[in-house]
Amino acid sequence: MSTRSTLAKVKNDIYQPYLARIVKVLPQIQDHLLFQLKFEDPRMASNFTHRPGQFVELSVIGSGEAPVSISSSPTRPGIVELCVRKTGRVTNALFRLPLNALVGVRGPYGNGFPIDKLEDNNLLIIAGGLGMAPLRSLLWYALDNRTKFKDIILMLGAKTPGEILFKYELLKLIDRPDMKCLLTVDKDEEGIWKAHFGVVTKLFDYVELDPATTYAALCGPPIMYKFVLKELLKRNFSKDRILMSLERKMKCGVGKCGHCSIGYKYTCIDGPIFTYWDAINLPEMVE
Amino acid sequence: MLFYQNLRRDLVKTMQILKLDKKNLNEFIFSLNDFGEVHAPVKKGDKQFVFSKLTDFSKIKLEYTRTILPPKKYFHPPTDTLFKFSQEEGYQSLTEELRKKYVIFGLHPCDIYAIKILDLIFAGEFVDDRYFIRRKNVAIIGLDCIPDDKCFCRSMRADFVEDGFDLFLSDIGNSYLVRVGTGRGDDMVRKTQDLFKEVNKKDITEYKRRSDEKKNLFKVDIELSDLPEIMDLEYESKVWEEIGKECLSCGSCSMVCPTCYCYDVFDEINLDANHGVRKRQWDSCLFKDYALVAGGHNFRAERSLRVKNRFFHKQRGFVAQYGRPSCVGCGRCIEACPAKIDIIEVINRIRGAKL
Amino acid sequence: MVKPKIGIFGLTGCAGEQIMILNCEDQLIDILGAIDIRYFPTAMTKNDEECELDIAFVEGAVVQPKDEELLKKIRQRSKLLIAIGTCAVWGGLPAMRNDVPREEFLEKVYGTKGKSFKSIPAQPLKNFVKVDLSISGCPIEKEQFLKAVASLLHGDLPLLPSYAVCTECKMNEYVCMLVGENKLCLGPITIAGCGARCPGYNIPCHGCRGPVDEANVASEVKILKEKGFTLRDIENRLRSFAAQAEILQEQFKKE
Amino acid sequence: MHNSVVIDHLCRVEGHGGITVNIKDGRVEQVNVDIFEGSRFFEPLIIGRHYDEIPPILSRICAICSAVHTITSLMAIEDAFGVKITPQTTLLRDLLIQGGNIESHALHLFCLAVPDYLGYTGAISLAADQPELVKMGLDLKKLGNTIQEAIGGRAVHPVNAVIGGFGRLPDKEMLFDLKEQLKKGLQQASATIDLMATLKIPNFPESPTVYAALESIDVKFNFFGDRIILSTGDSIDISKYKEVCNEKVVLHSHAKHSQFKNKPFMVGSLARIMLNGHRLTGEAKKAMKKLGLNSSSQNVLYNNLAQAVELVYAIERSLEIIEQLLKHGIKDERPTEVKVKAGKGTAACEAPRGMLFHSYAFDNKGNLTNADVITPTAQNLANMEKDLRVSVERLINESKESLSDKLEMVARAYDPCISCSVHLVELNSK
Ligand SMILES: Cc1cc2nc3c(=O)[nH]c(=O)nc-3n(C[C@H](O)[C@H](O)[C@H](O)COP(=O)(O)OP(=O)(O)OC[C@H]3O[C@@H](n4cnc5c(N)ncnc54)[C@H](O)[C@@H]3O)c2cc1C
Ligand code: SF4
Ligand code: SF4
Ligand code: SF4
Repeated sequence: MSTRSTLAKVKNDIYQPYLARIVKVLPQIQDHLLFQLKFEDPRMASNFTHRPGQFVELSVIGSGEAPVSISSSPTRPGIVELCVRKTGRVTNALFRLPLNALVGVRGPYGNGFPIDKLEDNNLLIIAGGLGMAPLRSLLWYALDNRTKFKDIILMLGAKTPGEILFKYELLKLIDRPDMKCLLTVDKDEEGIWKAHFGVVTKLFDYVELDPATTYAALCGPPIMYKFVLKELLKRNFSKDRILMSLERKMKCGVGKCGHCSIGYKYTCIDGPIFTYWDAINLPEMVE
Repeated sequence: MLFYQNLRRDLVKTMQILKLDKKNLNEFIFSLNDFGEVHAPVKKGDKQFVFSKLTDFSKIKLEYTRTILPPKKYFHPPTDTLFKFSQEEGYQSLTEELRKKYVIFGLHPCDIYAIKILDLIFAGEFVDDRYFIRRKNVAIIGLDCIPDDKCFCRSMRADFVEDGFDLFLSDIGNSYLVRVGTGRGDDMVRKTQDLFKEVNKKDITEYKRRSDEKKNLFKVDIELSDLPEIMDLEYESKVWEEIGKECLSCGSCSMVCPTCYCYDVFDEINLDANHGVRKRQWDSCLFKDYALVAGGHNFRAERSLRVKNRFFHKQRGFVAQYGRPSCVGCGRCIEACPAKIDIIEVINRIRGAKL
Repeated sequence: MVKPKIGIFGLTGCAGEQIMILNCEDQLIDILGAIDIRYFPTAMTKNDEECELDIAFVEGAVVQPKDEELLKKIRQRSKLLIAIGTCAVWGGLPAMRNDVPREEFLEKVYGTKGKSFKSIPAQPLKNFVKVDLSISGCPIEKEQFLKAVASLLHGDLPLLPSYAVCTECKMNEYVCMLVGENKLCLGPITIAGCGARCPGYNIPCHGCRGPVDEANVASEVKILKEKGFTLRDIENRLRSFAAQAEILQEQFKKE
Repeated sequence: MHNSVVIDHLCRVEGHGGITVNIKDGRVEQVNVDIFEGSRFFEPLIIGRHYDEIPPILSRICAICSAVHTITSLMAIEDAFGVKITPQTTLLRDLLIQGGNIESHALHLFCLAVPDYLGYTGAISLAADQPELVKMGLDLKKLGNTIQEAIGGRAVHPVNAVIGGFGRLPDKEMLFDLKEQLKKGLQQASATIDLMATLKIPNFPESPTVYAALESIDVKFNFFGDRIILSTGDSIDISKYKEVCNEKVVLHSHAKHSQFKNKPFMVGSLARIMLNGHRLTGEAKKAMKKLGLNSSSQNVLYNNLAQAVELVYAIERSLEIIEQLLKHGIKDERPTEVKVKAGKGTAACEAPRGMLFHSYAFDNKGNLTNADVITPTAQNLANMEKDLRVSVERLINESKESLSDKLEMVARAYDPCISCSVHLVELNSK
């Protein structure tokens, strides 16, 4: 919990965005860009740290603010990486900005993954679509602290190879001996795809999982949750060992504006990472 | 040990109760101007009331029932400009007007209670300083009241308050009992010390009599203890759909509720396409786009879900979070709803009570 | 920065929107500095009839083939087409009685000579072309227009309220005309943006900005009936400004 | 020499109109002012409506004269039901109308007419060269709007003026504030007179003209009246307004034309100054003299001068009204109750562009059975055609471009409010 609010509290205005410069923009798949940001204030740049699964509130000056997961790992400080999909007002405005433009950043917010609990366990990361954005932070955190974790497995599903976020980075992981990187696509029109085909749940056939020593971390579209959860429960995963990142509309990110509340939890401060147990006990949480 | 006993005695003394003759009230209120701009309930239209800057003593309506907007407007205004911004300078906090001092005279217990609830929300892990700076600069003078047919503060355990005010006035006939709640309240009293008298036995008797009498004036009684469970059990109740048909999503109930705090945040840019301001503005969970996210998915697309959410959050979710409902039973939402959706009736329906 | 090319057009209406634009007296000079007005016949001569436009603001309803022609031409030459005013967004007052054949009106008004005039039922722009943004109001609110222009200059589509007039009415702490005064107020189903102007003057909302997205017209009608208004009065008021709105048409069909 | 001149779209007038001139063998054959603004059929639309819905709907006939449309409509309804209004309401209505006049005249002078005389295509290009001048015009225009907002609740389509009174009354602070602004406005209006005095006004459209206006109800110059007076010497009660505005449908236009005793006539600022100008007092009186307006002016372009005089008048009148209101204090009056009965009512006001008539009939439930609205622009169209014809005859040898520019100037001098003229008139439904 300690990392969460130290930065914002410095100036006593929890809504204060701090200026950060877009130092690099890396094209991902269509309408998704990876932005590398560096805080203008050098102290901020060196002090900023986060927990995988946390997010920031990103301001495009004049257009508004939106929550975005931190895609970089806290093990690689100095630069904050955000992978953003162009979808509405703020994100469109972000895509219009030139390199070196200034944006506002505040955070990190949210609970993030319970790293202390995950350590010394097997880690099963299951991603679909933009879900890889927060999970990438977790993945690299685990890989950079390889000794602290047992087996690390990544399962990722996409429609086509062209729609895999961080594709080249992930393809390189396939050959890594200290983890299992399973990538699957529904179809590949170009016929060059060498990894798996089919929905992400099919990847369960390629792994052996011990539910007692494994944590599953999920992030993806609702439909993915539906099938993956079924698969995990079938394998006797405790509901407490299934961690999922949930999405809700957010305005403040700090538990005040009300938008992300579900029942009596706020997605922004009590989440966005919830155990499956928490999730089913919240009305409306799982569709 | 003795030291603590003495201190305790001092404390009791400072939490004093005094008496103010009604004929001295105006003079007392006038003196409050030294503590901030005095606001009090005045009439608006033929039947309604609002807290507004006091310009004329004859305008104060001490017998008001409830104001259109609750006092939250002083701490969490309908629209609040948070920052000014530009590409070059980023976001700069705007704090000047937070420092203005007010004295609000005449808050009823439910409204004071509601402010205490807002305090919980704006505090917590992330403290909303904008709220609390304003909060510190507003002195609160409570006033007891006579419930009408829409008041159910007693059911919501907000009919009496022990704290949350600087001073609290209770009508005992020709005078008021004045409870001093804070050091600032003490300053206020000491400033016009001559206006105040000691409380005598008779006053106490009269206070107790009136207080008992008030308890019997409530026409509504809701059982709270098992409400959360019942609400969970009735989560799928048809009642929600029925209310969903009536609800206009006009937002009136949320605006007037003393404990509804949701807000939207947006940037407003100037014609130079660079400078501008970031504002927040009251929002309502009853609005269609309240839970609508980019890409078009709406977590509460149906009106019935949104109505349900409002009642759940007030009477169920808040209990889980803070141990009591966030509704204080002020009756404002009942009065404001054009469709006559009545929170008391809804609860009774959920309970299956005959109506 | 290249100034965006703007056209301000009027189809059939009272010119209220164009007048409101000219009413931005304090900002007019700034606006002129930021945009390149190519077409605005109400305010200038020598208008460019052909050039490509970045933004076309179009006022008024389509009530004759000439309007339709002009509108389609505007669409062709403009990147963004913005409907301004209730006539352009909803059809407005002229669309109040589209159920009556135009010939009947023409004859009533011009007698037998009426036949030589062409008239079609009054309709909003969206019935003919794609509309990128709608700013309603009869007339539009100056503030809203200015904010819209500023947003557009910044590259964003403006944010417009999607909630009802009641919300603004309450935020301004006005006395409720419907609940308190039993007046025929359309605030609960009318889109906000005017700051609840009318209730602020103790006048019930006539619905001049058109309905909110999800207007619960049935409930509104029920409330008004309970207050003693006749269906005729209620329907007349609903018809005044946005009779063509689907959500209202549904209601008219019910009765 | 050319055969025809067509001005497709009259610019800097409000609404859509054009001018077609046919010339054959050096002779002017036909001059038409075409109004191609679409018909909105206001009167038939409102048949059957409850009386209290009429003013807000008919206000929408025209944005720029919406205040005076609203007031005239209210007055016609009050006439039908015999509703009496208080002196305070009368004053406030007058003030609202003056706000409309200030706004309308300032807009027309600075954004539309003055650029003509100074050789600009409009206020936009004028602003580039003479920003102070345009700024002054905008300030005056804004003053008019501030009054309309304060009293009417909105600059266009006022909401606050209702049958029997006002929804909300202005408070003292508001009036004090207006007073200060009006004082500044009066100086700017005087400066406007100085400017107008320097303009060279050509006389090509000059020709014998019949003027018509309401006879001021007061000994002083005024925008209200019960009788129509004409420069022919005729005087007619407003209830017989049809004898004056004898409207006929013409094929080239969606607006009807008015003629009195088979002659076109002119209404508006110039007509008012010609017929009632001797009642002016104060600065306005001086302004009239300074601009050389006298009862024999027959040049429609002088209408712009008359507007400038009225700009001064409107500000002076507003100040006078505010003084009176402040003197007596604002009384907390509620609108007079209406007792509905079957009947007819007619009212007239001087709108910025001239006489405006609203006439209604109601059944005993207060539902409208008949409506007739005659706007000043409609009354002026025939006269405008006459002036255009005269101008073409005199300018026939000029280049096509210069001719059409000058014809536009004539049309604009009338300050036509085209959308106003094309709502329709006269309807007898049984
Ligand atoms: C915890 C969390 C992490 C996220 N991480 C990422 C990420 O890494 N990359 C990414 O591209 N997107 C992410 N999103 C989604 C992202 O927030 C929305 O796509 C974004 O808010 C859209 O903003 P907009 O202004 O472009 O769209 P608009 O539709 O114009 O939205 C307007 C406003 O509504 C709110 N809003 C709209 N959609 C959402 C949403 N889905 N979630 C929360 N608030 C919303 C925001 O305040 C936004 O500014 C995340 C959302 C959450 C809740
Ligand atoms: S929910 Fe209704 S009764 Fe309860 S506090 Fe809010 S407004 Fe008052
Ligand atoms: S007056 Fe009309 S707009 Fe205002 S709250 Fe009441 S119903 Fe809504
Ligand atoms: S209150 Fe209603 S009628 Fe009045 S301006 Fe607003 S939307 Fe129009």
